[in-house]
Amino acid sequence: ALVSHLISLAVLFMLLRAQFVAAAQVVVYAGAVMVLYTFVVSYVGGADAGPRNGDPLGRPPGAAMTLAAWGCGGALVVELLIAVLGSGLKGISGHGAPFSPTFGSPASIGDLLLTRFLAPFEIASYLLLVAAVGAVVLARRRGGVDDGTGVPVITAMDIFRPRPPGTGTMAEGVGGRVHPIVGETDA
Amino acid sequence: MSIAWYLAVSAVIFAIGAGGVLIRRNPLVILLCLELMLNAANLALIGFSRMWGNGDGQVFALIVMVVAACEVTVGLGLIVAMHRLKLPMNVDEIRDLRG
Amino acid sequence: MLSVLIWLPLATALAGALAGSLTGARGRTGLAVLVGALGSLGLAVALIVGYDGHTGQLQHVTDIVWIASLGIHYKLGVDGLNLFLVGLATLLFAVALVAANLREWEKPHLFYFHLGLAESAVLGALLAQDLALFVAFFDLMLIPFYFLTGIWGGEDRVRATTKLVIYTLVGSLLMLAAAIATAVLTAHDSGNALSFVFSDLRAAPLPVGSQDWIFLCFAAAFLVKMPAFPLHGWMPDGYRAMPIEVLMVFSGVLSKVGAYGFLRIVLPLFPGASAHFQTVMLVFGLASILYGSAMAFTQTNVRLIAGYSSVAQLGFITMGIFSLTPQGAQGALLQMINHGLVVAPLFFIILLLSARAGGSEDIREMGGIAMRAPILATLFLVVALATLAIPGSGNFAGEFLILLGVFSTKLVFAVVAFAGVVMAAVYSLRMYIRSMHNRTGPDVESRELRLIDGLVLAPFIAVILLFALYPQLELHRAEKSVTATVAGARAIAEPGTPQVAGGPLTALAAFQRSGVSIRRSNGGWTVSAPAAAGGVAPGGLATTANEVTVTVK
Amino acid sequence: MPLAGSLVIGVLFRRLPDRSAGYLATGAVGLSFVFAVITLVSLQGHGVGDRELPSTLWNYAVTSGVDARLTVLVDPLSVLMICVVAGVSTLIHLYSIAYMWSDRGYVRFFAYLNFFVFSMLLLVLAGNFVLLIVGWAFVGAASYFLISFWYRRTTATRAGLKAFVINVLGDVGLVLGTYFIFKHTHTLDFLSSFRDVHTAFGGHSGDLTAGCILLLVGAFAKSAQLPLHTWLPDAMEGPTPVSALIHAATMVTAGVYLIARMHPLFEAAPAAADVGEVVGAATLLVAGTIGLVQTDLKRVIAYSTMSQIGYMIMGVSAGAYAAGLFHLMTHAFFKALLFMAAGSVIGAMAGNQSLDRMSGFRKAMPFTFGCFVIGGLALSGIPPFSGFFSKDDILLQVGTAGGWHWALYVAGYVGAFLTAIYTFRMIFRAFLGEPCPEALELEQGHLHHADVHTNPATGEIEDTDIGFPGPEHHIAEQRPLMRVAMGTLAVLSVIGGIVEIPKTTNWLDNFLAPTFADSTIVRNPSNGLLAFGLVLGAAVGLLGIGIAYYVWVLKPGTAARLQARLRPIHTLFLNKWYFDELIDFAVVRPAAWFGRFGQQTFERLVVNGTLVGGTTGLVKAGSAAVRGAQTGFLRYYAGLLIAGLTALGLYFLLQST
Amino acid sequence: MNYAAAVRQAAANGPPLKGPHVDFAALGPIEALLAGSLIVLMLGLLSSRKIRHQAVPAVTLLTLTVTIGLTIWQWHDDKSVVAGAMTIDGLSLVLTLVIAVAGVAATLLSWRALAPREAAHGEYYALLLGSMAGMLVLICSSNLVTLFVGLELLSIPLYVLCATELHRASSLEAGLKYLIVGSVGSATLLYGLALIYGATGATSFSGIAASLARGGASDPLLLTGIALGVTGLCFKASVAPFHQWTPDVYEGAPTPITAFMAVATKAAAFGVLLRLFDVGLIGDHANWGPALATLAAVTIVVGNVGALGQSSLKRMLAYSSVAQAGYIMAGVVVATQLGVRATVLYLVTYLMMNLAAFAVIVARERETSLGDDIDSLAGLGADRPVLAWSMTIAMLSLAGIPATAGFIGKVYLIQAAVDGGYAWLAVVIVLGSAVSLGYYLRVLAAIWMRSAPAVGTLGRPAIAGASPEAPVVPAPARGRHPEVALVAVLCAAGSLFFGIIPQPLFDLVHGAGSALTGLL
Repeated sequence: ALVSHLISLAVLFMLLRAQFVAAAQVVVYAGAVMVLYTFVVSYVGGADAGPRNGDPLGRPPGAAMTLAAWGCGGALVVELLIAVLGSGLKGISGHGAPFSPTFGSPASIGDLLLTRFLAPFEIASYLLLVAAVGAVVLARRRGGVDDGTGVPVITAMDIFRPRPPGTGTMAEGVGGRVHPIVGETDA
Repeated sequence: MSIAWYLAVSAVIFAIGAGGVLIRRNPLVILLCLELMLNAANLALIGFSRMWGNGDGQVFALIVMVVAACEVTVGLGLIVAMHRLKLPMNVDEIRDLRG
Repeated sequence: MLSVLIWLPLATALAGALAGSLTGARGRTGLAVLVGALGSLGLAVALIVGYDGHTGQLQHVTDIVWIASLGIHYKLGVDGLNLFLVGLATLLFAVALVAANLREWEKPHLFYFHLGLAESAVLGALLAQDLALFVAFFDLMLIPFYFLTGIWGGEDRVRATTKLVIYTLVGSLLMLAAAIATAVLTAHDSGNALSFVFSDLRAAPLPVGSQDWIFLCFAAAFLVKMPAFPLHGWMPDGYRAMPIEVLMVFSGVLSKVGAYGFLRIVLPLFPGASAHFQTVMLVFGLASILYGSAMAFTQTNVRLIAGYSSVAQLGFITMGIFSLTPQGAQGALLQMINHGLVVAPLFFIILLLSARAGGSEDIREMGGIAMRAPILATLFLVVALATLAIPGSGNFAGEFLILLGVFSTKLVFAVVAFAGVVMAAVYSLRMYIRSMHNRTGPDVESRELRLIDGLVLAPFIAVILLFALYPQLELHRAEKSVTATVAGARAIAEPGTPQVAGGPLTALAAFQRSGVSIRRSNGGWTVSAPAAAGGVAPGGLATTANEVTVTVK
Repeated sequence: MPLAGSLVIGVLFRRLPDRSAGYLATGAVGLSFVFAVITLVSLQGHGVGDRELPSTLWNYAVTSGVDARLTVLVDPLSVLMICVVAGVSTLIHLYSIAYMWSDRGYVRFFAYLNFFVFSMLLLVLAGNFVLLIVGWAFVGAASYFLISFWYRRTTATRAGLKAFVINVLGDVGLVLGTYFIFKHTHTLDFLSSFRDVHTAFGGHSGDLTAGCILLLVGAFAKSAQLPLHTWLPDAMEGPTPVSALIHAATMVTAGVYLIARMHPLFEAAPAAADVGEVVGAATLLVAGTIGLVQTDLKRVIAYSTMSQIGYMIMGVSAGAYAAGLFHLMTHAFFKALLFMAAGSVIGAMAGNQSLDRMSGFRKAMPFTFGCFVIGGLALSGIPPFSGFFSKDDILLQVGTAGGWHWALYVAGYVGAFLTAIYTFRMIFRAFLGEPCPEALELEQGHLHHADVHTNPATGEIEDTDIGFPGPEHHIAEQRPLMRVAMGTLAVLSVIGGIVEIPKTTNWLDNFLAPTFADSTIVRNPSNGLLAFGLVLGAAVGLLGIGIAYYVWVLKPGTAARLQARLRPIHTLFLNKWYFDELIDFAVVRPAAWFGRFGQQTFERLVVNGTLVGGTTGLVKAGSAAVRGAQTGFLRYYAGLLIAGLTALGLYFLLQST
Repeated sequence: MNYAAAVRQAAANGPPLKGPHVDFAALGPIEALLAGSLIVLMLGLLSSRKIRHQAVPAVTLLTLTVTIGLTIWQWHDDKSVVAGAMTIDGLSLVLTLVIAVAGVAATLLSWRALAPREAAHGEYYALLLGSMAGMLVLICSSNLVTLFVGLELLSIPLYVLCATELHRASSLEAGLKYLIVGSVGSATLLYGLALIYGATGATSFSGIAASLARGGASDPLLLTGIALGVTGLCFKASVAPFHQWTPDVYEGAPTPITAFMAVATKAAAFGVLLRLFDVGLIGDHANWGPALATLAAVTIVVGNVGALGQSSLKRMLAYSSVAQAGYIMAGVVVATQLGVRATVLYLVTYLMMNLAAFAVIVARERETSLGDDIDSLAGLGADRPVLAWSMTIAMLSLAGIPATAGFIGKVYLIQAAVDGGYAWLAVVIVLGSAVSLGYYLRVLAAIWMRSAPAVGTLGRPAIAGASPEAPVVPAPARGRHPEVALVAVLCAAGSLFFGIIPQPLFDLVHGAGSALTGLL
């Protein structure tokens, strides 16, 4: 369902003359992110919520919470719609401003990315690196705390080492997968 | 089809995402709902970009995608770590910290 | 000189405590601080002796910019308002330190450090001539008492000290906001650069609307500190828990700083609001008197008797200040000093009593202590009589002036307040009789006070007697400053009434100094004052001024 | 006026070792007396119009329009007072040396006594209101010290407290009265304010009347007039010399002095003067009736004191200044004498004061008996004793005033009648009849000693250490010093009237004339009234004595029959008209209730409950709410975030037009 | 692929792409951090334990020192760099200092901590530096995109760092909560930014301001965008009612990270709040001013009230930081240069006092087995006077007692509030401070007025049954962690020093106010 949602969203993007973004949407989301999800779901065991243990200290949010959530969500929709529809901006009810033929093309986007949005772009690339490192830190299987006894622990470097059979887990997958993206955006 | 329709769709998606975060208990699903919210924002950005006729929104949307990917990565990493500690996959049962 | 006066105790305390903890001779800290306190006392006495009472101006002014960006100055100075309060504070601290040195304390270096810090902060608050500086010292002085009570206090000390600090700091913090508002709004209105210095703030009074809420904030701070009914909730617990030596200075000095704040800050800076809230404040004062007195004569804990009597006494002081007359304010100032002089030895005597009554502080378990301790009894008697303001004591002079001031503005209040005078006689003597007289209590062991105890009490008795014989010592030096302080508020409270009792020349001088006469639009005030001055021969009766004014109007 | 200062200071030395203190103190007071006499003489040296001499020692509190200086005013009035005070004091000091000889608090006693004399002199010499109030309060304090002299006696301390508090009430009246006067005259100085009294109070005579009535409150409290008299009988807890000095001769008459001193004010406020007269008359009647039935020797004398002061107050309020002061002086003599004699009797009874226990001391103590009789006759106004002239002088003046004052005139004679009865009831019961065991013992030459010392009022057992009466306290007329003092006073009581015999000597009148020169009250009593008064006075006095003799000597059972027949009245008198109970009910209990209410209820509920507790409760409730909201449920957090967002969005949407 | 390289590449490619001028000098601090994080990451891969345990933090410190040096080097700079995406000015420089100092402190506190050992040193410190880089980007940002990226760069490493004590469930819980609620916040912010963009057509702050100046300041689209933006940023600044993550995350996260978050995140969040609202949205001040003031008041109440009765020190400080956020908000609300200065000054003082407090907590966590419970401080005054005094000063300063920096900061904030016409907010601030005494004094009472568990050090017999289950306290390991004590002492001394001689602080923040020229 999510994949179809993402793809239809991409179609909307196309309609809005954002070809590159639409493509990226399909590749990144429908491709990479969903694959990642699938892996993790299969690793963790699906949407199984696990057994509930009776917590004496407080009841988990139940129907009231659901109701409140719908209430809030509904109110939010209404507010946003009022904002959108009540806006005095002319452009909003039109079909958009006139645009150059290259609007939304990869070239124009790339141009923007390397000129006006150079800084966010570069920082985003660094962000990916950091996220990768973070994911590795979190998901890595470790031998234990590095307690100073000299017992070797597994570090991020292990990814690049020949690993013993049977240790291939999602952790490496998570860490390893990101690098191609960095390369991709860099190229 | 006027821009307003796109924005309306975006608003609905955003609200669905927000509601989903509130209602679902599985962190994985919550992460997906978060993606939904970001996507809604993306749609709005693209829409506005189209409206104003400048590419700022599109670039913004691209970068949001990166960010979304990063969040998902870290989120999934965290879920894996939780799984390792045999923590329940239910946010309602993770409440040692309170008060 | 004033800086030395302020910081000497803290410096010696710091040095003593550091040296003490480094060398292990922590017990010596007390002596070091005592030396510092005595030094300050000496300086204060020098100040009093050297003070020129013929001008109401600040003397020995130190003025350094402290925080330029905020217009906060490190400005100190003495005038008639704080001169004797400084003397009182230094005396009380010095004596309290002597008293404290008679005992062994846990962690003495810390104890004396806090006492030294307390003295410095109190003196700073008294000498500050900058609103922000005052507020800073005012808040700061509470902190050492938090520790002094919390660490070395009696039963239930932590709860009591927490209550005390929070209760009093609520007011103080409100005052902080109000103080800043005062300076900021004044700067806004006058277009001058931001300044917290009193003289700058006085030069441009605020509009009445802002004065009112600012006044209330200040009043909250000071009334809590005094404490006034019904804001005295912290007092019983705090007094019960505090070590007596600390309580001596706390009750003797800190409560006075609150009353002093009214005189120093509230009346001159917010004359309109002071006049506006005059009745309210008088009601506070009156309620304090009646309630404090009534409580004092039903309590059985000697500390609380003294505590509630302080509530009543400070009620008198409040009333004196808010009579908005020079007499009332003079009396209030004198009474602050007297009350400090009385309540501190009273607490020390309580210490001695409790030592003789098997550690109990309940008058029901005392009795007959005078039997083998005639000197103690005599000293206690002097203190008790001074407490009830027997005519002839300095306290009486204060009360007389206070009530005279109140009488001349709000007659009914004065009449009712006299009930407090009668009740004071009841509770003071009740405490004296139940402890010293009557049949000997079961655990009472009557013995005379030691020489060293006598040394603690002697300075107080000496000064009490001095003020009993010659209150003019204080009144003369304070007159000019006090008159100037109340002039503004008085002119607003009773437009058209000249300073009857002050005599035309005093009144005129005060008005000219405060610049109020120009602002009063009450039909020819500015005309009337010079007329009065011109029309009356030197030493002429004030009635003449009255007539002159009336005719001009 | 160099002497005035030394007078005040001269009596200040205190605290001397051993028994020498008594002599020293007496010497000091004696010296004061000498100075007083010298002052008197030197005053005579001044011209008649020049006999008001203020002198200022130093500025006490001169500030902001208040001009309180330490000013001493020497004029005939004050000189008369210092002579009386210092003179009587000297004698009583002498008496005390003997009386207090064995008491453990001997030195303290004389210190207090000296302090009292100092205060009294300060009071009468004061040249302005402040100093007057100071002296006023000091004598009150000294009185308290001395009443509570045996401080381990709970009854004594209670009586002392009562006396002091009522005195403070008087002080308050005095201060308030001063305020009223100061409000218009703007001076605290006597002479200046008297000078201005007519001009300053232009349209505010109400203030003047209020001020004077408040001054009267002060006078009533000090002089034990209704309704502030209840302390005086209780004050008899003090040693007998104290009763003689303070509660008979000097301090209690300060009210009379005050009114005389303030006469320009009272004359300007006739309503206040009327109040004084009426209260004086009421007091003399009420006190007389109470005195009839009391059984405590000293209390009977105390009520008689009240009654006599009632005369004086009535007199001076009516403008009979010289007469009032004359009575003041003679009263000082004979009442001090009576107290000393009573002390002597009580000594013989080893501290017991009950008339029921005494009888037949005539033989055992003839000297005392003689003194007592002289005093009694003077008190009853029997010619030619001093009391006769002074009392009649007052009544004559009152009678001359005419109008409703006639009622007071009659009351005065009724009072005189009562006086004679209760005085001689006392004498007859104590001295005549069968000698009681103590009297018999004394006749055999040795003094009765109590085996176990008790508090005569409550019967509590006491030791003889400090704070209780000494072991062999009372030396019944055996010491020469006592006899000297009593003898001198007896002589004075007899001949005291000489200074002012109608139509013969007007020494006192003339002497005081400069002080009262500004008085507007001029009365020329008719000779007829004078003669009538003298005769009537003597007659009622003798009649009273006769009745007393009949009731208590001739037909000893009569008293009991009368008691039975007039039960309600007797009960009323015995319970002192229920004044104590009234005050207790109207003042003490409400105050105590208020205090208890404050302590037990208000403090807990409002101060701690509502103010502190309410605030902390609110904060704590808030804390609980905040922490309760912190459920730990992640979805709540997100939910609140979204909810907050929604609310914020709503706010901003409302902001938009 | 590191940032610098990319930049250089972009610069080299110059003409055909018409790349913008990049002022590398001005970006020095950020570059230093990025480079440092890479070096640290690489160093961490080495197998030598010594290098990993000692060199990595050392290099981190070196990096931070360089950052601070570069910051100071550029002092008084005021320029817009990288095509207007970032602004280097007085505000950003001061906050850079704050963040860098917080980083130094966090590094020192982490030196021997458990978290970096679990997470591997290289990664841990790299993430720390990365997060700081994000903060720097955030406070320098001058367009919406940079803002968002900076925010994410700040957040994502922190999500991870919170969870670095991987064997402790509460650490993971903290991470998860922070991640999810934070992502909701980010998404909200993003949507808000999208709406703002939509309403104004510009992503740069100056463009937005210009658009507002042309009109449309009360367009619902814009206002809704602002509402969403406020929500997102207030979430980061832990302003109520968006504060709820704060106590849980602070408590669950490793203490050094908590310290870092408390100080640095707050600085960054307020930096960007100042930028966005006082620069970009200044034209709409009339609309958002009262709203933010209300939020500030609510925050003060909620924070102070919530902190009462907490037994976990970290949790207490978390609530306290919520309350402090409310105070600081007053400086943003008034939208004056004075307000900016007051905000920044308070952040500086907040840095000192909070770090001192957290340093003491770290020390006690290692010395006792009581963790961050308030009992761990009992008897500290007798056992460890240095730590005790540091904590005392920190608490007094947080409470705003005179002679401490906190007092000065509060005075300045109140002044700004009154000056800006928000006198009532000033009153709320002081009332909040009064309530705050309730919990700060409790700490002081524990330090000075209670005896250490099982050891009667006050001379009074320990009350029997006071702490029945008090564990045996390990012998105080004095000198085992001098760096922690150093942080505590330095920060406390700073609090005291600047409380008495505050003028240097005012000079420091002067430029921050002047930088925002659009304000009064």
